[in-house]
Amino acid sequence: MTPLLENLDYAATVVLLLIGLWTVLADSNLLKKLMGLNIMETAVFAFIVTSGMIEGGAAPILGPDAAPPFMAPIPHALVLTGIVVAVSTTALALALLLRVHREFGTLEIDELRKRW
Amino acid sequence: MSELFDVVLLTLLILTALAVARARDLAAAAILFAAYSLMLCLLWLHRGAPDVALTEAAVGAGVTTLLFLVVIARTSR
Amino acid sequence: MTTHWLPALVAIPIAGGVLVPTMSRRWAPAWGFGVLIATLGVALFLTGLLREDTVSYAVGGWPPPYGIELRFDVLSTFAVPIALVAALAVPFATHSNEPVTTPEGVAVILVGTGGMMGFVVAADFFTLFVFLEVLSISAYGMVAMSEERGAGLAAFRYLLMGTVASIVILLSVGLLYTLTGSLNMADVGQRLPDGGLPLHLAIGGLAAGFLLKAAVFPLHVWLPDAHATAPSAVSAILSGLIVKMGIIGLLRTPGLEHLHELLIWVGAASLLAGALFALVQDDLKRMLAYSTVSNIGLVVLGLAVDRTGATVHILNHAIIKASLFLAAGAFIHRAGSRRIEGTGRSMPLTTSAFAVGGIAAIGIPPTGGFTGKWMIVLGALEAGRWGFAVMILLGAVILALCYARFVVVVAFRPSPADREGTSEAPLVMLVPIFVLAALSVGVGIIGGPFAAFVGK
Amino acid sequence: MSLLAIPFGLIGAFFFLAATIGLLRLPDFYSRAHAAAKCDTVGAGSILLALAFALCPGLASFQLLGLAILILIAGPTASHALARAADRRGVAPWTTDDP
Amino acid sequence: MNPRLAAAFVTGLAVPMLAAMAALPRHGSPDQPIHTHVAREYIESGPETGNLVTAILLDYRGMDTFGEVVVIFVGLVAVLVLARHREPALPAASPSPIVAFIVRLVTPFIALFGFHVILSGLEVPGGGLQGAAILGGLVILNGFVFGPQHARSLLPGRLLPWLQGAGPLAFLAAGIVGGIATGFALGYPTHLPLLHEAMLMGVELGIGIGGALIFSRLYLALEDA
Repeated sequence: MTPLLENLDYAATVVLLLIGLWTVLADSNLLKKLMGLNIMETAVFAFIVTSGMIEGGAAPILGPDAAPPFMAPIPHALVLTGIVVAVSTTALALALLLRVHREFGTLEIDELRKRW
Repeated sequence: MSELFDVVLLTLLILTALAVARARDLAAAAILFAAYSLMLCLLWLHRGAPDVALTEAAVGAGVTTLLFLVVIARTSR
Repeated sequence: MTTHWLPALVAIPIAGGVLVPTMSRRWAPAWGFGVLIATLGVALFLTGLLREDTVSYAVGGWPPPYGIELRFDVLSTFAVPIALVAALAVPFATHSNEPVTTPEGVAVILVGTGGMMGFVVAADFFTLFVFLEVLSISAYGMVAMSEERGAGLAAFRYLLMGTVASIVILLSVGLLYTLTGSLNMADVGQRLPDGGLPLHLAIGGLAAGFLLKAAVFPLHVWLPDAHATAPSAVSAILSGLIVKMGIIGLLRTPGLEHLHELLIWVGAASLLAGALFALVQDDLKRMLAYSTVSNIGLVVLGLAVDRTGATVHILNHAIIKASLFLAAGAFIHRAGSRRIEGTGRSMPLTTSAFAVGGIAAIGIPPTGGFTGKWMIVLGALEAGRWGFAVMILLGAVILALCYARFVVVVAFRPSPADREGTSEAPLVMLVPIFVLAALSVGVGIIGGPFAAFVGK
Repeated sequence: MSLLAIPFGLIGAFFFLAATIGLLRLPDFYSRAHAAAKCDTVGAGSILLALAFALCPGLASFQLLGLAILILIAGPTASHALARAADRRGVAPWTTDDP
Repeated sequence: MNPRLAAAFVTGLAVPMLAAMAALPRHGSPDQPIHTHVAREYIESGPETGNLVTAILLDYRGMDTFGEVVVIFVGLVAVLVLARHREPALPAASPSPIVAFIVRLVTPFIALFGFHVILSGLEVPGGGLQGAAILGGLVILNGFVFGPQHARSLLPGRLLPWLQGAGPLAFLAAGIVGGIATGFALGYPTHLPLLHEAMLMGVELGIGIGGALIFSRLYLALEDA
């Protein structure tokens, strides 16, 4: 067991994740919900990058001047893939929102409920 | 125990995320989101992940924000 | 055992999908159908190999756990219904005026199929996540193909909840990686710590994410709108195949036995709630969507008491539900709207196929729906949970009422005066419906040996 | 050479401070944008120059010089575009008649 | 969802999650499993020089990167299905001469930098995707300043359907070539250095060019959906 203070960075990513989740659940604007989703995604990326960190480590770029220890490189590769997935989800969601706006004239949940 | 730099940056990140969550003006929220992404990019550079930082700056803060702005402009006129 | 057809199973539909936008509108459906039939051939070949040994492939020549491993095991036999249903949906959609068979539409279906193939053969958690995203994004796009008012909103809600599920799954994969240092499924299973809160959070997160993707009550709220507004050919793919991916993900989750008690209750709630919601629907496609929620509940319950039965049931239900949605699509196509009373009077072939599908969905022997359901009931009795066995039978009775009601509505209600002279569905619709209806009976007849094969 | 870094760094720091105070204290959009633009160009430019001197000689100092030129181009353009957009939207400038 | 209910739900989630984070191995310490298992193998037996992250993306975990380029491809195609009802995009309001001049001035430099990032990913931070985002952002910038019509004219017209799939297609080609040379799909023939290098470059260029076109078309589709 390590106390939470030692894992402060992990704790911060959980806070970011929950802020994003709160926006997704509670905000009344669909675009804001999408931003909340993006915050959640980046929070998970931050968690994964943090897990691959090593104290006093160097970036995983090998060469004559570089000396171990290196940061674990796999989390970085995973996060790169994750960022791309996130942007393509966001783009599709934005296109869907344009369609919603064309059909109903609003992106506010309360208004949408009335015009459904 | 994390360094002071990390603590300050993480606090700022959380505050910016809260500001995004609370902003009523959509364009302001989008710009705040870009600021949030750039700060995250700084954090990752500090964590020894320059590749991730570059991608976040170009994709997260760049392309995503621009797409958000296009849609905000189109849905508010 | 290794064979190059295993990566080809993923690569063929994706390559086909990437190339469709380069062709003219006329050739897109034929190309899509051809590519999917080729994929079906590969899937059948790999299933045949499986009788001897599990097929494993180290991508790039890096042995697991260092590289990515693909593995064709019993769960991966789901590749056969994936290829079959997707292949039949493409010609079915050529008559609709929705953009399913435009080059872009066919590309979405092909790439989505490739994503599902990657998902069922992935033996690495991150590969599983990536292909889950490929198939999910295709699914959101498929819902949005509908021209119906509100389909955009339904697709957005689906996207929102689906992405929350993906994020939770990614976080759990990250936790597992932090705990074990590995991403390969078998390796993670071996290196898992004995317990502790992070492990429970990881397993719980994976289960929650996959249950959300599988639309289990009360996380099902996105499903009825999405599945009912989508074009019918697409609903067959969504309801028959894509929600099952959540179940396959659950079956791949390590340490699921910690959660059996939760799964059994969630499954039972979903089973009954789905059936009851289905009973009060006046729209055929919404009824079918809620019946999917009910069946998913049955499978989740089955995961806890009899995994073999659950696996058999997702395979059967894929075919049954696809045939039902295609039949519903044929009625709607001929009626010209969602008001389909009496359409079946002039469409005897489609109506009989629909009735056969309904019988299979209820689970009356000798149809395919029976085998899995019976195994799960027996499993529940064996585990001493006879209350759940009763619930399963009760759910079947309620579903029987739903299907009987719609057969009556379609076949015996007088049709509105302005719609005299509707005729039987066109051949490209009829053939897919019949192939699937025949299979939903056929799988039941060969059910015994099939279940023995799955159980091995 | 690296001694030159000290005055430039101080100049940069001073401009950043002044621009931040301006950003917080000035009355309307245009004057605040003006202050922020100073911060971008003179402040960041001087600090980049200071860093270039500190790392001189080497490849990094040339890269930093390039960065300074880029900022010198991009900063004013962005401020100009912002101010113009505000003007088009009808944001009125502050005058001494205002309270 | 009701904001109060949501707040209660989120707070309820916070407790077990924070407790689990506290129970994780301390981040940054070199003896946690993440550093002692697979990653160590990559660092010790991987390439002698260069960017290890790119090596992992293209080689050890090439299948994931293939999935990644397929994800952005299918995102674009799904958006194109949605954007069929197109209204011609409005021309941009006449741009300020200063902004127009500066954008014209920097465009070639940014394009050059984008290609540099794509091709130098094997040695320094960067790679196909980052370069793609820079090039795509450049097209979007031009669209913001001169209007979407102008941005569209920057893209190749007839070749577009082929080039937007360049990422997956390059991967498929590399998969087949590598399969013939090494016996494993997506294997890289280290015994043939020239072919090895050509395959890596080809895949990076495919991701970069395909990705840039996808980002640009996503913008255009949103602009005139």
